[in-house]
Amino acid sequence: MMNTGRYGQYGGIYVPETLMPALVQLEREFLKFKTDEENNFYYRELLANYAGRPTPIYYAANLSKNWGNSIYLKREDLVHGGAHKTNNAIGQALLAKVMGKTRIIAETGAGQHGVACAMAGALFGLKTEIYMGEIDILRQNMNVQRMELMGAKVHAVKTGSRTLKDAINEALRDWIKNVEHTHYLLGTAAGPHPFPSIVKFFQQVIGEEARAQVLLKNKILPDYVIACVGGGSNAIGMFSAFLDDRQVKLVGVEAGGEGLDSSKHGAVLNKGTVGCLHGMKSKVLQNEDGQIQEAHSISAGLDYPSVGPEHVYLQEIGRVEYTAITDKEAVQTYYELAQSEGIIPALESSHALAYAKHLCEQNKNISVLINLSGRGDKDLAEVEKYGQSL
Amino acid sequence: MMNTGRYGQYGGIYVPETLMPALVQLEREFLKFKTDEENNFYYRELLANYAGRPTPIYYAANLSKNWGNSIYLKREDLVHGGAHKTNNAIGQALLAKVMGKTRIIAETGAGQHGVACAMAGALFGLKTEIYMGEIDILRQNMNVQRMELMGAKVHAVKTGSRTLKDAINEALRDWIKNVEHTHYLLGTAAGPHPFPSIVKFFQQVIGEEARAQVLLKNKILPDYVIACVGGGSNAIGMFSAFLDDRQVKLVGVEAGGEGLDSSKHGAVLNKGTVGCLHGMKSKVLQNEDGQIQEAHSISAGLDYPSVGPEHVYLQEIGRVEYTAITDKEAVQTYYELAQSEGIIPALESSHALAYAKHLCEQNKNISVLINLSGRGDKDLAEVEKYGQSL
Amino acid sequence: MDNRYKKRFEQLNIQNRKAVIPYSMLGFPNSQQSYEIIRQMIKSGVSALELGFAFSDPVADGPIIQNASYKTIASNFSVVNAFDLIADVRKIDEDIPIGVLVYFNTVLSQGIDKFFKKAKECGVDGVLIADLPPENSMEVQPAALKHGIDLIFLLSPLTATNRIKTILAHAGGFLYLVSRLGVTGITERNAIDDLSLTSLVKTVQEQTTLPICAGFGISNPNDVQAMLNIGVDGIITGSRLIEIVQNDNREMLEQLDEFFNDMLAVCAGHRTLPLLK
Amino acid sequence: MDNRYKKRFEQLNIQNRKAVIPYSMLGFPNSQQSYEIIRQMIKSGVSALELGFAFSDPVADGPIIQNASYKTIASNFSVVNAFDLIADVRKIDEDIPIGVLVYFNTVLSQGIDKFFKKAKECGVDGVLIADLPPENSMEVQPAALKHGIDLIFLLSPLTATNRIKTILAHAGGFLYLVSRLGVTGITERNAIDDLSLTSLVKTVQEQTTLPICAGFGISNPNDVQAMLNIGVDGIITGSRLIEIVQNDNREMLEQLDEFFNDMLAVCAGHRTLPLLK
Ligand SMILES: Cc1ncc(COP(=O)(O)O)c(C=O)c1O
Ligand SMILES: Cc1ncc(COP(=O)(O)O)c(C=O)c1O
Repeated sequence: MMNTGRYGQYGGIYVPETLMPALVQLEREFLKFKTDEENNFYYRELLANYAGRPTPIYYAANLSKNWGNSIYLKREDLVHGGAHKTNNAIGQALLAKVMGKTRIIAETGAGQHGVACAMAGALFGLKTEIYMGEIDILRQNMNVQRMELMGAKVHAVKTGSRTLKDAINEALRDWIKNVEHTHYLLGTAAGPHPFPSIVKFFQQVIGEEARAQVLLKNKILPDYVIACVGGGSNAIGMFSAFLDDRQVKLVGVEAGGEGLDSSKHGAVLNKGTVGCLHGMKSKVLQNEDGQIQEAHSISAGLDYPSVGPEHVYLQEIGRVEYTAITDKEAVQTYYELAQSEGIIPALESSHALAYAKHLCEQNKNISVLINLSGRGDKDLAEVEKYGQSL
Repeated sequence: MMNTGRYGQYGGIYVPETLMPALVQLEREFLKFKTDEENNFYYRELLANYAGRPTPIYYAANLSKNWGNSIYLKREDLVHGGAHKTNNAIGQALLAKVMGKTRIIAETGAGQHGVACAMAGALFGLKTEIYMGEIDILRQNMNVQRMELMGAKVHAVKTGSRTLKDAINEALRDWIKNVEHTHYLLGTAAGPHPFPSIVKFFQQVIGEEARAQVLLKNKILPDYVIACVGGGSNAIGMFSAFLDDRQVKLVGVEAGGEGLDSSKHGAVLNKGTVGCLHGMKSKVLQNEDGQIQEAHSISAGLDYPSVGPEHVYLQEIGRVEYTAITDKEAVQTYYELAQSEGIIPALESSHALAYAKHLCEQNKNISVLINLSGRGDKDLAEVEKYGQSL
Repeated sequence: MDNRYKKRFEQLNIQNRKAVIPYSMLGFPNSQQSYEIIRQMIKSGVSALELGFAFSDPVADGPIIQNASYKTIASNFSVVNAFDLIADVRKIDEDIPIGVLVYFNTVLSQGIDKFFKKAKECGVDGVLIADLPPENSMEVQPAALKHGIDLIFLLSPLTATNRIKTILAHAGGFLYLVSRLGVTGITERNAIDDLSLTSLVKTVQEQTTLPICAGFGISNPNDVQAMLNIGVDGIITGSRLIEIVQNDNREMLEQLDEFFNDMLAVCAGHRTLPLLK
Repeated sequence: MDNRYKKRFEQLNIQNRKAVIPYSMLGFPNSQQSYEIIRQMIKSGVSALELGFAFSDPVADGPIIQNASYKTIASNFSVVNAFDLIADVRKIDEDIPIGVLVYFNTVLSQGIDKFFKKAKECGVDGVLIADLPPENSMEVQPAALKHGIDLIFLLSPLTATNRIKTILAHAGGFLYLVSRLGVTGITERNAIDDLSLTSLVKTVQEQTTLPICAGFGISNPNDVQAMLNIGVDGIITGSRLIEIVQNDNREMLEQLDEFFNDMLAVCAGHRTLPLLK
């Protein structure tokens, strides 16, 4: 391999031998792809005309007024499919095609990545199979229907916590078996090298666009840039463009679930410890014996007991602050954005919004750029159920 | 009034006296609005950063291959809210605000216009109430949830056919009662003057963008431009830019329901006769006594027994051809686009797609631009139900 | 033959009485009863008749008349039946002014000229097309003139001063004052709104000799009194009547008689009611 | 003390026998039975032991071992318990090579040095970390060396020729040949795949004297024979064993004995089975 894929001590490759050749190939082909003009042109063209990029940044006048500070939303909710996941799915599906693979598999939590893969699979004529936890299938049923409609096969994962973590396990097992003709289209900036680099590469467009747009609009960078962190793909895609802008404070928002003092949350960067899961060294939620613990979040996309390795590094060097928002706060902010701006945010994104609200309560005259990573139509039933349980 | 709002003999104003002053005011304010730079700038800015315009045109490579001709899709499915309806809702809500109205009401069929109004109502701080047929509430329930989430009140209309036609009746009745502070935000290019002109004005952006985009891409205009026709707003928005391009064939596609020979369809331009409904002279589905007949379509947005008056005129002068597609063909094409391109079209838009397919079966080397007026997530349940009933 | 409206309003004027014009839907609840109801009106001594054609999409009407419309259409009572019924009614009373209330699509679907011709033949004096504003009245004016039928127009509380002239230029028979915002139906009246109507009525009366009759939401003697107080020449009442018919008990005709008599009493000045708040 | 793997494979070589290495999960189905199962292995005369630590996310394992892992963890059988059990097993037999199979997070969570130290103390000879490729073995190499424990590595049918060298540079004990694509478990073997393994085995044998044992999907004497035919020095069998344990009837130990004896018979050359298609 060209590269060990490390962010500080985090990242790397920790997989059974059978997968090594595939990861070696993937790194090689990805490095070629990155500088291949034709493929990059095709990718950019698909982002524009298929996925609907660039997405705008929207100055949320009502929210700004209510919160007493300037709020900008990067509108990834407008991407085809309804979330940023499409950026990565199209990119990797193209890469898979270039590598001569005929089948893609993927894990999905909220179903957004599954939908994005089903789309990309249809677009590129790749057989598509999606692993999804049984619990997530229940709470994001509409997305299951969408995947199936587009010809993808959805496997209900009944092992472990029956959520995203176990869907990744099953996808890895499938890959181990079918590695020759199958590309594992990982949906977040996690997993073994080179996945974190690949996903970051395909999501960087978020930050690149947003930085240029905000400068064009305001001549000055925002004080804060905020994104939610599940595996960390939308956050790294957004943050990457601002890492060198030292004056811009970057905040990643994790799933606080029922509170960081409870056992029900997904706040890996806040409460996890260093470990190894899903092929990478990173932080994980685990007990003393290294058994991985179930994460919890009302938003399926943040319900993951590990996190992309670069985030652990960015936390360690102090460049990004990671914080958490509870289910309850996220749901409240979901309603608040819908009713004040007519935009229904994904529950995942609602975490980032809710933290911005806190920030606005404590600050004056700040400008905040929030990555609205997806739309929240998929969450209607879940939010209603949550409301009833209160 | 400045204008009688006629397209040939069609259009005009046919409303009870109580509404006349509101229509006079609306025409006056609309004419002012059209040339008001500040308001237009604000509108364009919202279209860009709130609604996500311009929407791309996408060359559907797989569909083109399968159908043996060049297929371009204008991607109104990517507009915030999921359909072209948002273009008009934002525009009229701004107009309502300018007129000092504090409340908007609207009819909705597929729920897309209701969602767009709920969004616009939230955005502009206008009290929003939506009339929706009881049957449509059942078949487009997700959209009802979205409207309510954004703070709109949804009234179930239980009169008549309990679909779009009756929702318009109820909205008109509400308007008659509350006309002083309420703007009736009509969702399609129908109704009394000046609504057809207003809705056309706000939807023209579709055709303007598409024409420029297709020229930029191909240097040459498409042979065909196709749009579905419910009330006719997405079609007129698309067609308007091409009316003077005599070489471009324009085709509007109506709801063929269970077939034009059955009594269950919504093909007003094909099977209707001249009449007067909802404040306009147009074609309508009616019996010998002028009683309006129920329309039928699997797609709630095309389930309307009249049509915008300009379409009747364009049909009469032979500039646009109007044809129809059955429920079955529409559902088939819904699946076909989802599986071949990873794009789930609205059932409404699927009618336009299905006709393009017919056209491709009979032609070689043609290029076809289809208005993909909305996304089809809202139709998942309906399509599944239809499949089970086969 | 003299204009029946003109004659009737002159008579009323001489008698110092105001007009009571009940509205009934032709063919509701069925052909026979509809005839009996209208006959009862005449028997009770109402001043003129307002007879409605059922239409599938009556946007100016509230639930009561909507419902009557749907039922009438569902019973297959046709436009031809409606005209036949009017002809039968005309036979009962040669002098009573008969107005019909239609939506424009009913007229269009018959053919405009044919509709007015037929109306005339059946003894109709005036036609009010609920959704035809005076701006478009040239579409029916020739036929109306040709067949000697008055076009009756609506005036609403919102009608701007400059539109009154347009309306008066086309109006015949009487002016139908929509007495409040909203559709037909039974709702409590609002004294403030009624007050603001007074100036409208005055403005109109300065410009025309046509009588003004108020309708929409007039369903009891108090409403009638309120309207008389603002200076109109008569009232039109519809939804309450249909409500009585709908209840459809044995004494329906007696109840109607009583209802008409109450209204007539106020309009004859026999009873003066205090204005309700 | 001499390297037990080396000694044992030399003995087997002299006896012209191949190794039978059963895999068992420590603590499954419970601490006591787990001990008895392992004691039975030794009694039945297996060549070496492969003992697994339960892990919550065993991505290299199929449903049978996954399930055993979940149950073991759910029973609160801890890493400390596992080491204690190994120490007890070592007391039964001083000579049998004991390997442990872990996922890297188990090692990390204990602390790498502490894990290897503890392993040594309990009598472990080799450690196979299922998700630690040789590229990252420097993370554990110092601790392994320090405590005199062999690192056992996987070879897969897809391992490219150029990676074999990397693997051999770090490997000790024996080489664990993953005999087919996929996770652990019981599936019918594919003769074509087995054939293609032959050349891999040859290539590796040219570069090392380390014995090669094949695992994954070896669950009956036929599978064993197929593996012996391609030239390996022994076999590892796991899922079938756990299946027998899971059925948990009275004669479980006898069944296991029979199972081991069948495998041992093939490996002793007492029975030669035809290759199945
Ligand atoms: C809308 C949305 N936002 C955020 C996430 C979290 O993933 P990540 O942290 O990789 O962006 C998801 C995952 O499904 C998602 O659907
Ligand atoms: C997606 C979509 N397309 C088309 C229509 C039909 O309306 P119109 O003919 O006004 O474009 C609707 C109406 O709801 C719609 O939602």
